[in-house]
Amino acid sequence: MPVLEGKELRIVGFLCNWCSYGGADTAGVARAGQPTDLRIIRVPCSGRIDPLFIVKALLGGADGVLVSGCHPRDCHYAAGNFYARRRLEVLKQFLPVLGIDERRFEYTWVSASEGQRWQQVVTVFTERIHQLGRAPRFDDAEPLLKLADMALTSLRPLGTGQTAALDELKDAIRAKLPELDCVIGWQQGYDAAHTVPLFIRKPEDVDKLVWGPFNVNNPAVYLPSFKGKKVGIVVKGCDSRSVVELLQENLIRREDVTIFALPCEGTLDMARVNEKLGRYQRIDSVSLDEAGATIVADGTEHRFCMTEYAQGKCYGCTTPAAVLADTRLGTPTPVQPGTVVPPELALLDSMSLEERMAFWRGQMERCLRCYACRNACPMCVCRDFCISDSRNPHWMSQEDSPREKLFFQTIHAMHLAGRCTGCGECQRACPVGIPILALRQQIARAVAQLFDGYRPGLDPAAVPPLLGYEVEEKNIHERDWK
Amino acid sequence: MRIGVFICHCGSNIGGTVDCARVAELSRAFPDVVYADDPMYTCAEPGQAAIEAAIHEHRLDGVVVASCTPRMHEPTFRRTVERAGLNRYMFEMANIREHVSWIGKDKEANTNKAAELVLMAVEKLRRNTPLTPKSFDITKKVLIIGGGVAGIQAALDCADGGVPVVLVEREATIGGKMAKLDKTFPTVDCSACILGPKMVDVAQHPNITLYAYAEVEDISGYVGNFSVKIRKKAAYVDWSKCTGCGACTEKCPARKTPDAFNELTGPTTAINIAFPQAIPKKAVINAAHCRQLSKGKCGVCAKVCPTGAIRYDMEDEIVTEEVGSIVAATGYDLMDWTVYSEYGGGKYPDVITSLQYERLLSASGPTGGHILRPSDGREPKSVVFIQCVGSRDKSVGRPYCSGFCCMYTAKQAVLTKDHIPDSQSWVFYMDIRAPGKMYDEFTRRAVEEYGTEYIRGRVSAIYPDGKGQYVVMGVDTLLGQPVEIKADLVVLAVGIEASKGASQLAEKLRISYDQYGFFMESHVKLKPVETNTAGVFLAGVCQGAKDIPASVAQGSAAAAKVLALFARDKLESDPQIAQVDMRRCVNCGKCIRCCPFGAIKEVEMRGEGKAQVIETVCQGCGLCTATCPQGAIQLSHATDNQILAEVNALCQC
Amino acid sequence: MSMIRFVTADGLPGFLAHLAKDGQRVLVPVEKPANKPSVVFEPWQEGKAFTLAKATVPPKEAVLPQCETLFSFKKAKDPADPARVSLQLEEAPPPPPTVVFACRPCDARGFAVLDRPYLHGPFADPCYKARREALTVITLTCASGCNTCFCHWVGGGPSSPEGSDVLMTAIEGGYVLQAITPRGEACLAASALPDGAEVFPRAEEARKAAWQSLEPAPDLKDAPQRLAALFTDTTFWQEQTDRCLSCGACTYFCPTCYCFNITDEGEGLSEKGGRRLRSWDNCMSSLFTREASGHNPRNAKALRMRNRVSHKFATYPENWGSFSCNGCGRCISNCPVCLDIRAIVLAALEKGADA
Amino acid sequence: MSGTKTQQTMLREISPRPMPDGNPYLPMPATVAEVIQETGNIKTMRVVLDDAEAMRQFVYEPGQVGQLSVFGAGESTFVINSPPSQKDYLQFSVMQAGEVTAAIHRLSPGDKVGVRAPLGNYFPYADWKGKDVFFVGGGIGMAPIRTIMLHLLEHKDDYGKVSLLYGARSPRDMAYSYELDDWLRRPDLDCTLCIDAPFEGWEHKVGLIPNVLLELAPSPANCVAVLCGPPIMIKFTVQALEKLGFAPENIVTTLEKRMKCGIGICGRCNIGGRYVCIDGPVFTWKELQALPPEL
Repeated sequence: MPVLEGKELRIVGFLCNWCSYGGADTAGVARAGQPTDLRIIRVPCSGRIDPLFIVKALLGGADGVLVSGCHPRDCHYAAGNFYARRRLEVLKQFLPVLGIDERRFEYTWVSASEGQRWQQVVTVFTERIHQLGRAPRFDDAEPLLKLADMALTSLRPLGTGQTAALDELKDAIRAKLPELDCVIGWQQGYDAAHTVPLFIRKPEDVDKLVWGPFNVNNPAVYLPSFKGKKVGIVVKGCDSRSVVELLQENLIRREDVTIFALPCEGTLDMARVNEKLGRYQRIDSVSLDEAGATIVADGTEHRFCMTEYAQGKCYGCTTPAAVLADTRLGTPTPVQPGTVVPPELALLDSMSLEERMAFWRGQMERCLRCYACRNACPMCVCRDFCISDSRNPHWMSQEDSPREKLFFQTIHAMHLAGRCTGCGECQRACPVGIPILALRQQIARAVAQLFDGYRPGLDPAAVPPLLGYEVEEKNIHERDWK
Repeated sequence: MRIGVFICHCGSNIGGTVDCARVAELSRAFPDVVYADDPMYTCAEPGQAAIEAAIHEHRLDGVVVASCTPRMHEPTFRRTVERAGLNRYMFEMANIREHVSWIGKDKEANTNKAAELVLMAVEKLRRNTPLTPKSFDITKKVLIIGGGVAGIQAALDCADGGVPVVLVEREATIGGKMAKLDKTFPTVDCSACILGPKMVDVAQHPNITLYAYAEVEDISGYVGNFSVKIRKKAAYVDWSKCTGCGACTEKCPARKTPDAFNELTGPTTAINIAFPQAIPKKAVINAAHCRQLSKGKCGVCAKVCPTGAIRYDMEDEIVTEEVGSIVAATGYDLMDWTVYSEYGGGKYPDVITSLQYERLLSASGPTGGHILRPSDGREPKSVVFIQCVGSRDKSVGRPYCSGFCCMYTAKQAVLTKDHIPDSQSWVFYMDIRAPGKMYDEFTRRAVEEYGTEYIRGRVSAIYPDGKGQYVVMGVDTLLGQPVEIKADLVVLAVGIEASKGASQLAEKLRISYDQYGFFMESHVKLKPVETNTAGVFLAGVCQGAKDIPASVAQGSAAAAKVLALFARDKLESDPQIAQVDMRRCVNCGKCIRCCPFGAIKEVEMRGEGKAQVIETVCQGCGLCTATCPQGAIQLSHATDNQILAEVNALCQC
Repeated sequence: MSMIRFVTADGLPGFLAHLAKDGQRVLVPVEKPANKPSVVFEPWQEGKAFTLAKATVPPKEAVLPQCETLFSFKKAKDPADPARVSLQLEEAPPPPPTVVFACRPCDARGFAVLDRPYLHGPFADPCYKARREALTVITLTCASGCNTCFCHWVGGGPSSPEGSDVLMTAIEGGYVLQAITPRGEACLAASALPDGAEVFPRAEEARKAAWQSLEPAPDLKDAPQRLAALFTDTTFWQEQTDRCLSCGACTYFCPTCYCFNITDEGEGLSEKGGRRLRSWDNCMSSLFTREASGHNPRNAKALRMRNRVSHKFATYPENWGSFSCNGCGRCISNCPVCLDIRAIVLAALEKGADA
Repeated sequence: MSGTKTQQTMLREISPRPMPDGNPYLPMPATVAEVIQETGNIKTMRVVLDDAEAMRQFVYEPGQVGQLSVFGAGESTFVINSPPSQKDYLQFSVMQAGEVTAAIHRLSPGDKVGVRAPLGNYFPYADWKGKDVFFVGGGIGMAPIRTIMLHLLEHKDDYGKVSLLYGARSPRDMAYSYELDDWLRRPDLDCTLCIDAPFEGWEHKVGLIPNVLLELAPSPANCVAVLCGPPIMIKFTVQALEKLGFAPENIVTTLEKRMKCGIGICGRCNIGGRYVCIDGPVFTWKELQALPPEL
């Protein structure tokens, strides 16, 4: 039903049954007058609230969303609100990257006896939403396309891995191969300027293994499908973080996986490489030196310096060496301390909320919903049961609207909260170059900020932040409702 | 579906500010609604009868009532639709009273809002499925944690009701704090005389299994079927042989062992029986102070024990008990009052706690019932009592009232005069809280008959005057004058806090606790004994400050709850629980990891691991549903599709 | 000889403006700036920048949109008896006349591949038919091949006219436009472009040069039989699909993939009504054939790849006499793991030859 | 191989195929007339087309299917299991499995639905004239058997002996239970019922369909076997029939695949180059043997 024009705005509330819904009842019994905008959805516990309900509401036309649960420690279910607090806070920090004003979403705690507090919360929040006015609608945004600045300085020298101990690695794989179903690595693709994943099953396959800046694919994506089998995997530093994360989530077993690692000196941004190569019929030669690659295509020479043409993620990479490995050959180059804001995230940071919404509106138009982003993601473990194409639950329609497409990216990003290792395969896989990695990076940044610099994929034994809680959260603070 | 909608006027409660007829009219346009009406009082008998009639007449298979809060009448209307042959879960409510008519004055806005709430309820109901509770057997045995007076009462009442009881007590004897008291207010009768027989009853009751000197290690399961691991701590004495004769304690050379039972007011021996009336009356060796156990040489007790009960190689033992219900009665401890540096912070030997004072008053205490100063063994002539030490004091994080200190302070003042007729007592107080039966009269007696001086005000400093007395400086806020008293002894009414380890136990029990560690009852007023975990009940101070009569009452109340639970042969589980779509589950284990109740387990299905909900354990919080990325685990009656339908009813721009 | 016109490079916007008059939708390739730029077809408007580069996304959407409303439904309740509901179905409005401008010969041949099942099967698809009948295809011939395309393996070529109404060939100074069909003739005739018969030989030369630049093509005529013979060789299919991620990039970027899904959205009671949607579907997804019971005849990616490759190179030819792959190479260039359908077909041929 | 000319399609021609307004996607509005709860998870819907004229004109052949729409939930394919002589309604029996079937199960009489029918081919009963026909129905597979069986019994003179073996997991899983007495009594039908495991009060056969079939041992001479049921039952029943000497061309069955368009385009119900929605659902075992093994 439409809102009462000129009188009300659309405000959706999610209240836990035991405390806040009771608090709202108490306010009612006390005839504590409140603005009429709010519509309350009763849920058993604030822990029941999937943050995606809130995004769904906000993208669907809600001007504000208010969540309220039991005070920390008072949860009817002992700990539901502790989990909710973390998830909702991550969401709050995520919304702005979509171009949604985070003030339009709030969560708080109201007990069943706090009728007065409830009245205060509703009144203050409704006033706030009226001050913000009707929320800008995603569908109405004027598409805006902007390019990220790729001129970046790396935290370590980037190279092409010329001195990597590839031959020793091959020997090691040959030696281990009899015990393994297969070893995943890289081989040359349809031409010398492209590599593709390699599945070594026979000793002669080992010779196909290549190492170098063309090895962009993250082989960890295949590991869960080998569950229960003995499998080897050759990893770059970033790939190893995905392996660690899969171990942490019990999707693979440590004893089943043999990890071979060489230190990574960076990989090429094949999007920009292909763009520069342009349309060509054949590769004449590819030669690598320490600083980069020289590709001759149809007689024309192209030079790709690693400092200039590396993948965006490589500049800020702090794990050139595998985090976890069984066979580790060579020494990685040292990493300078510091951080590099990833290029697309930096671009979004520089924009206003309106521009961000317009940006995504413009970007998502060309999405074909091929789900290469999802299927290339090593952490997308739902595989054939993604909620993007199910009717039960029916989170998404098959419509091709940019809003629906952005909502899928939000699902992906939220599901990756505290799990995304930033391997960037989602964005690399996107055939139409939508900079979706930025959404995951924003989530990762929020998670790191909130949970003591937590970075996924470093410790197989770590408790993922959104599957745990602290009774007293160091970095999450209750808001004032004065 | 064929849905009927009933918009209740609730007299003028709703009808006054909501156009109910209009809401009913709007409802008729909602999907699957085939009937809508606006009765005056839906919950009244004619209103309910009208619902039943409409179900029959219009072949309804779902009903929405828009009226007061579902927290009030949801069970009522569920029964109504059930009487008419519907499944009771094919029913939803829209709260248009507390959330609409009572809080908004604008009739147009209210009417519109009410209609939207009805639409949301309709959209949710359309996705409801009939649910049937499952029944399961129960183990009719109860675990009572804590052998203080509340636990004892609960144990005896349960046992008398024919229920086998497992009573677990952390200390070597039951009795709890009450066993340490000399007399009890307001009757000033002997604590041991009234508690002692109850303790003996516990020991002798055929239905009670007592594990003293034991702690609860782990609890799994659910109402009706808990499995409890109990750690029997090593006493180094084989209790099956120990007769409690006391020969060992007489000969034990380690005579400077701190005496916890006497609140450290005097030393005891390393092998010890807490007090003469201890139940069980068995010796325990304090390993830290036993020369044999700490240094490896002594062995005197083993030599003197006539039954050969001493076992230096004893280790903790874990026993498992299967029970159907649990009563937590873990009581309290005194807060650490040494944070009050103005009271000496524990440096002054004659500034003691009220519980220590009880031991000095007690005939079984270290002084044989004579009030003697700890420092020099002199009889004190001037005694100052300070109340609210660590109660109602935000500066030390104790904003709550400890409840019974006013009364025992009056009692102790009275007893002081009885023991030392030429003594004078002063009481510094904030307010006198004496609301119980005969309580106010008792405090008056302390003042009027025993000459106790009550001074309203706080003490700002205590310091020794160097001549064996203490200067107590305070302000009489009624007179607005500073007060200075020379005291021989200062007794602090130290505030209480939840007993040590209460929060850890709460987590084992999967019950909530407040920030001070007191266990949360299900409802402050209406469910003061229940917790939010079915089958777990509370008794005594573990739930909040209360005195002996209240603790006993709650012990009996908890027992009544247990007996009521066990009056049935089978229990029904709430069917509003999570369910796993096995086809969608990829066994990532996230639900198992975060379920607060351990209600999800991994099972094997056709060679693949899958999550499975243990129906009787699931409490229906839905945390798993919000956690499962592929939506494979859905909480019945709050499924993703139901909440999405409610969101979509509102947000379809 | 067919109608020939000439347009200068500068004259293209004018020509587009002519095409776009009377509300005709003119889809032109537009470059989307990004680190990985892509070229998509979008409606042209005055002043809109366009490119003549080969599009990343084929113009299939002109006839088979990503998602379209097959019909909408509205339910109305009788206020007197809310149990009485009336139902109204509304077909989608007729599509606007459309020109696809500067697609490539492989794209145009895609329309021909789609036409067969959509127009010539036992049932003609009315939505497709309406769009197709309102479509004019102006195709830019290719000057060369590229690393991933192979149109000449599968019966096409850099200047194949199949599916096109007008062929457009770049020569120095402009473009030669050659009408292929009566619709193309009408289109050119209505334009004010000058005759190009004089420069047509230069276009023919350019086309010939393009043909000559291509590597020799392998003979695929045995592919249908070889693939059919390999149907039960699951090891072969497993090896070929090891690295496949089961995403839909290959199918959604394919100008000839035409599978779709049908879903309903909305209840039909609101103002907006409910809609029955037809949206692209992806045979590489496990969901595509998974039945409600959970049974799935193609439950492994190898089986799905077998179906996709067989459809293009065996069963479509069996039903329609022509490969349904046009060799545009988009499935290769857009695949996140560069899975190469050429290599699969060649391997099948090779394997069959061994046997 | 290039060329715009379409080669002669090998797809089988189907008739009759009346389509409203020529748009094969547009369902005919219809109303649920009756809902019969057959078993715990099977309901039968009797549906009447809203356009009385269309209802009167509606013709179909036994074995043809229809797409039943619940607007908002989607549509799903079911065989029309009332015999073609039944002109008052179309009958569909629906086992609840997915979202659409769940929505169908929520329907009550009076609810609006949509019907796209008839679709697909039908039983080649003209070829069976003068022959014995042995029907085997397993579980919900009884639905297509019901329509062709009732149709044959209406024209009994054209056929030899008509037999039915109907099996289900238990008596509770047996649809059309209200008709079974009649079927058992009919002189023109030799009806055998069986369930998988013993059940209190069950007076008929106990055992799996293939075993009961071997026990009954119908003669393959001049006999056509028609079987419908779950894939696993089909597999073993065909083995049993082959053991009894039935030739592949005399074994007729129906296939089920996930379908969407129902008109041979959307691409998911194919087995090799055949589409179950237009080339099926009825196939002889011989035809199936010629197709790639992808069931």
